[in-house]
Amino acid sequence: MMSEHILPKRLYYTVFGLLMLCTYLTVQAAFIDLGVLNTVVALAIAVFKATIVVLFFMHVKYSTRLTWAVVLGSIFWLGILIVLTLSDYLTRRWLTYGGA
Amino acid sequence: MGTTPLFPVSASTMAPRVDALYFFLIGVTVFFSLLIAGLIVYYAVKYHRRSTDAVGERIHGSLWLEVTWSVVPFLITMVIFVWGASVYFAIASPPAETLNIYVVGKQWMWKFQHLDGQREINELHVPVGRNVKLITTSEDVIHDLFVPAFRVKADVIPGRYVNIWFNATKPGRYHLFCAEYCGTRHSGMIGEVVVMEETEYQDWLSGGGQEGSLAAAGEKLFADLACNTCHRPDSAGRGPVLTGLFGQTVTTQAGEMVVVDEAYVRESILNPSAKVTAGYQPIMPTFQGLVSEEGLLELIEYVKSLQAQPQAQPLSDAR
Amino acid sequence: MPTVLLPPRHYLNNGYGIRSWLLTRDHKRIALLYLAAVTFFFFVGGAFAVWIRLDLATPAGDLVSDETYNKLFTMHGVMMVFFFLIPAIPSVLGNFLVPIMIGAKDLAFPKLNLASWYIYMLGGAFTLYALVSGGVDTGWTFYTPFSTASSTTNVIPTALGIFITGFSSILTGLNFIVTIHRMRAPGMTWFRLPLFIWSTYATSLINVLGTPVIAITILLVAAERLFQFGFFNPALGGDPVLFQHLFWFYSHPAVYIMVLPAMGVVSELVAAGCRKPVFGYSFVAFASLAIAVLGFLVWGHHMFVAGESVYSALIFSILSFMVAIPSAVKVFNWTATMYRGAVSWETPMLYAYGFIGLFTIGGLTGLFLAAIAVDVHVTDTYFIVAHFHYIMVGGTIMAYLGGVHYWWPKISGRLYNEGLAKLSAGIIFIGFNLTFFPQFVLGYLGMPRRYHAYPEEFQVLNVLSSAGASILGVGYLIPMVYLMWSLRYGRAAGSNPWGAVGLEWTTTSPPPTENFSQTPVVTWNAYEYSPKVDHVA
Amino acid sequence: MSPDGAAQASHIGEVSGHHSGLAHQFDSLAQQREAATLGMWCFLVTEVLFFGGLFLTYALYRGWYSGAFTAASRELLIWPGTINTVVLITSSLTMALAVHAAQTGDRRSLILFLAVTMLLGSVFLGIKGFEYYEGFLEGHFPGPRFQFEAEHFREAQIFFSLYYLMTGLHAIHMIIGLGVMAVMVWMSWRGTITAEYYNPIEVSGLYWHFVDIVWIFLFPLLYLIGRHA
Ligand code: HEA
Ligand code: HEA
Ligand code: HEC
Ligand code: CUA
Ligand SMILES: [Cu+2]
Repeated sequence: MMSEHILPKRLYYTVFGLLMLCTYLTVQAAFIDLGVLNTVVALAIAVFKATIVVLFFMHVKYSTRLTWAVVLGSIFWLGILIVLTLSDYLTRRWLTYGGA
Repeated sequence: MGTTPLFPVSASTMAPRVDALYFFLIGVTVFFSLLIAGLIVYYAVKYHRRSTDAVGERIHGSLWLEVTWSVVPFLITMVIFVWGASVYFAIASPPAETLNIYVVGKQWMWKFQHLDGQREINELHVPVGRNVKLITTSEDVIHDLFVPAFRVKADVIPGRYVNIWFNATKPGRYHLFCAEYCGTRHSGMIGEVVVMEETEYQDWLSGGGQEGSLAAAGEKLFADLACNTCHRPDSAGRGPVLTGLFGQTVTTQAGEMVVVDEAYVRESILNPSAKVTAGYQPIMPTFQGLVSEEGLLELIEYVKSLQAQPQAQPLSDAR
Repeated sequence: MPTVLLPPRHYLNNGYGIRSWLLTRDHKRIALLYLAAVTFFFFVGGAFAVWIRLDLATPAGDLVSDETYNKLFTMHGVMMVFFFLIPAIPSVLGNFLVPIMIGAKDLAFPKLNLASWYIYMLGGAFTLYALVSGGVDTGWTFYTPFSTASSTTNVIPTALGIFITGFSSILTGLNFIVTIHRMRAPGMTWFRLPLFIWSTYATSLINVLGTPVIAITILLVAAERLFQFGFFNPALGGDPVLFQHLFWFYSHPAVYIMVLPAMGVVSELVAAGCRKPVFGYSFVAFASLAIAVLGFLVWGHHMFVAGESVYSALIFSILSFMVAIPSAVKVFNWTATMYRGAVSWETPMLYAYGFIGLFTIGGLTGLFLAAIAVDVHVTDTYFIVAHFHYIMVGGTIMAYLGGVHYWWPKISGRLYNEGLAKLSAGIIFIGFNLTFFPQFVLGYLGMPRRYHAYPEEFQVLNVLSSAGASILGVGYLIPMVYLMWSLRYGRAAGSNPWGAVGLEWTTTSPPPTENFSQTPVVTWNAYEYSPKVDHVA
Repeated sequence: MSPDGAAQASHIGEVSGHHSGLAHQFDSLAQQREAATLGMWCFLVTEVLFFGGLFLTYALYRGWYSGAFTAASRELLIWPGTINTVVLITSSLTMALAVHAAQTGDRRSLILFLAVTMLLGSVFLGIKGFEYYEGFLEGHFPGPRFQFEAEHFREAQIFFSLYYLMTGLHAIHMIIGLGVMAVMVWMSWRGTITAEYYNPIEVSGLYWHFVDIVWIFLFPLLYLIGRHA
């Protein structure tokens, strides 16, 4: 049963603290030159932030399997869109129809 | 002509290969369509409901049947896939030695430029039995060059060079269509491909060509646009020496290796700062809007012709 | 049969005024609102089709100017796809049947359901406005940079209309998903659901997952057209092929939105027509889901010659073959269902036969297109046109008409004229094949699509096609007449005229507003006809 | 069974403790809450794919024109972006607390937290408006008035096209969110919201958090990547 039991406020404050910390880190990291890693770090932090928001603020951690399925499904389909499209762009340099 | 053909003439080395797969597919289609239709009619008659309250037998299914009619079609499709893919590869990869012809599509006409100068519109003359490569681009929207008799087709995309290659096997006149919808006169953007015997073709070549070769036109443009102020044969210019450049790999300031092909030269002219060659300042101005698509093709052909050894025969690709 | 009468109380006589319809939250009345709208758009689209065919009767295309012609096929495609075929079966039959089939009082969100209809009508209004105020000439595919930089016609209003309508199908899909998950009657387990519910569920998944992408794509096109935001126009640094990826990410799955509900209808028709459980129920059920998922992985097969990477072309090609398999499984299972059935020759069954045969041909010609080398030759020719009309007209519309005839007694409570129905079914079948079979030949000959004029040697085949279209048109007009007629003069049908099973046949025809006097408790599987003991063939 | 299925259908009466919030098509509040929550999640799926199209476009051009995109993103002021991130995350906290208050039936703090959430949301929009204004003066808005160093002109224009479209759509979602919150305040005020029936708050909370998540990604992608000298 989704969101039946009520989460302690403490939990919310902890998550909030983490989010703030991450925000601070990501801004700091942006000014250090890590090469490609800058992008990786920024996105990794963003993904982490998103995850804890979904799990705790949006109560998914305590929700039905169906809710989990919906959440993961949306991520999976986003993956399809991006991966299959890039599968075209990233392999163009090898052989493109009309190329060579 | 008053006759009504039901099958297209096959006039290229690729046509028979495509047709063969086509016939195989027709076989599969006829077989399964007749199978399904036959069964439907047979059952409909045999088991026709006789009394109003009759009910069918309670049959729920059969695993092995399900497996069979999943696996068999799957295997058939895999045959089709491999076959189709292999022929597609052949269509998509032009042979090394080709006779190159430049094509510019615009709403709503086809412009062809032959290496030694002839220009034609909506009509394309090619020799029989030679590998011909059309290097196409578009001035405005996406077009698509389609020659049914050759079974080849490719979208002609603005800002890109798309190659279409074929080897004509039969002299004659064949339809040339624009197959990608491109606006009002899309259906008027048609022409003819004229396939000629080698000898006739040579006569035809020598017929026109007053303007001099494409490379020559490019050389003239190269001077008019003052490219030569920076790009000189000797390394005294502020720009890199272009001689022998085409086909080489150059390193950009970003450190990536890029092959100098048509697309690269085009970009270097229209958008020089995109890939700045290592060891040079990004001082080359953009020529966006100053050079027409034809002009670009001439410049490209000129850059191609600047081979270290001048006796590189003009009729063959730099690679 | 003894003269039955309509029940004293049902959803149709529960209020008569115009407000009782325009403000209704009853899914059955909303279904009828959709029926009216969808039929209207079909005839508009059909009128364009007739116009196209008349123009193509002569090589020079003497009837209209090329400019007009381009607007004709664009409007034809837009109307038929976005305003007729996508909503047709889910919004009309789905809306009417889903709650009844699962034993619910209504959809989960009745207000949202009504809202969807208004959104749909608003979208339609925009598109009709674009139509009367000059039309649009981009083709239903809106390829860039033509649509953003070159066309001078009403691209924005049309696109906006499609954008708005998209929300209607999103909300309808969402409504169905939630309803099927949460509103099933006690005992109605997933594997007791009628197959129509399974396919509607699969369709709804596509609606929810695909439609948002076409929405954002339309916004990008509008932004580029209005503010020169350079997303797709090479002159501005954009990439036209990116548009094609985004467009087909939705529009290929959309073709399964257009066929999956039809498959669901056919499953119902075959079961009732043979008084027999559908052969391989669970395989047919899962095939629907498989199609919905795999359908999202093949869009690149529309771009084989558009300058995409050869390697991704290979990926998209092989996946296109994969998605054909579940369809094959369904066809075989329907055919096997007829084995040892009590097979009826009534109109709905005739349409079901028509669907299976024509869908098979249409689908198999899809394999020609998935086979890349052949597609290079036939893409953007009439072969494509023939392929998709075989599936969408020969397949989906056949199933739709079959479904309308099958459930008409439930919807209206009355019986139509069987003789006329059989006649028109025959006319439609003949007219259809005459219209579209020649187009396969034309396509391989190399006649490009979207051509207003064509070389003489193609004329004979085109004339055949045009002749077929006029027969087809007549075939479509006849049902309009006798169905309307039956509303007033048809005999009362009784709750179960076909002797079929399924919850919808346990309630009165027409059903009461709350569908069932009491929430049914389901204790049997779908299609349990014969009392005989099970034995597996 | 016989062709007439009715024979087999045994019946049960309505089981529904009647509550003002219970709609006729549902049998129980539990069923209604599950339906509404599932509905909102499905809606959020569509939102993910809606923004997904934009993120794809962004990824592609970032890869192609990384130089120009870096240069262009440096043009954005970093402090408003950062402050806005903090503001929005805080509003997510207050939203979560509002749901908590609703669950515990604490009407006063419910209304309070909703109000604070709306306040923070408006602050976010205010700052965004200021950024737009700045950008407009700097000639960042694509089109005839666009200004950028010649070297990256075209590509930078694409960056800003994406910037305005992405943040603009996000802002529109914020505005819709504020509207929803206003309704929630009203409902709580009227006392429709109770410890048994707090689903509207919960569901609109999901939406609010989602809009927050979108920004969590927009911030690094538009402001941060390529910030380092
Ligand atoms: C309802 C609509 C619908 C459906 C269901 C399909 C189904 C399929 N389509 Fe079609 N298609 C369209 C509508 C549809 N299509 C439209 C509108 C276009 C053109 C868009 C435009 O450009 O305007 C198009 C275009 C199109 C293309 C692009 C052509 C081009 O533009 O170059 C391709 C390429 O692969 C394709 C393939 C397929 C395949 C493989 C299937 C498969 O799903 C078919 C599966 C079915 C079967 C295979 C038949 C049943 C099987 C058997 C009887 C058993 C035997 C089976 C085997 C041996 C495998 N379609
Ligand atoms: C659901 C989808 C659907 C349906 C049902 C149809 C139905 C028909 N289509 Fe459709 N067609 C498309 C979808 C559909 N089409 C799409 C997507 C395209 C591509 C567009 C593009 O390229 O952008 C297309 C393109 C297309 C072309 C190619 C145009 C071109 O490329 O140049 C042709 C040509 O023959 C054609 C013909 C027909 C015919 C004869 C019918 C017949 O089945 C129609 C039968 C119906 C009627 C005849 C109506 C009956 C009523 C009357 C006749 C009465 C007269 C009217 C009034 C009283 C108002 N269609
Ligand atoms: C103001 C001087 C200048 C002019 C005028 C100029 N170029 Fe350049 N060009 C350069 C410089 C400097 C480079 C190397 C840096 C770069 O790649 O941008 C270059 C690079 C090139 C390259 C890529 C060569 C390589 O090694 O990567 C080509 C091709 C080229 N120019 C062609 C032309 C053509 C054609 C014209 C005339 C239409 C032209 N240039 C006009 C200065 C110039
Ligand atoms: Cu050019 Cu069609
Ligand atoms: Cu497709």
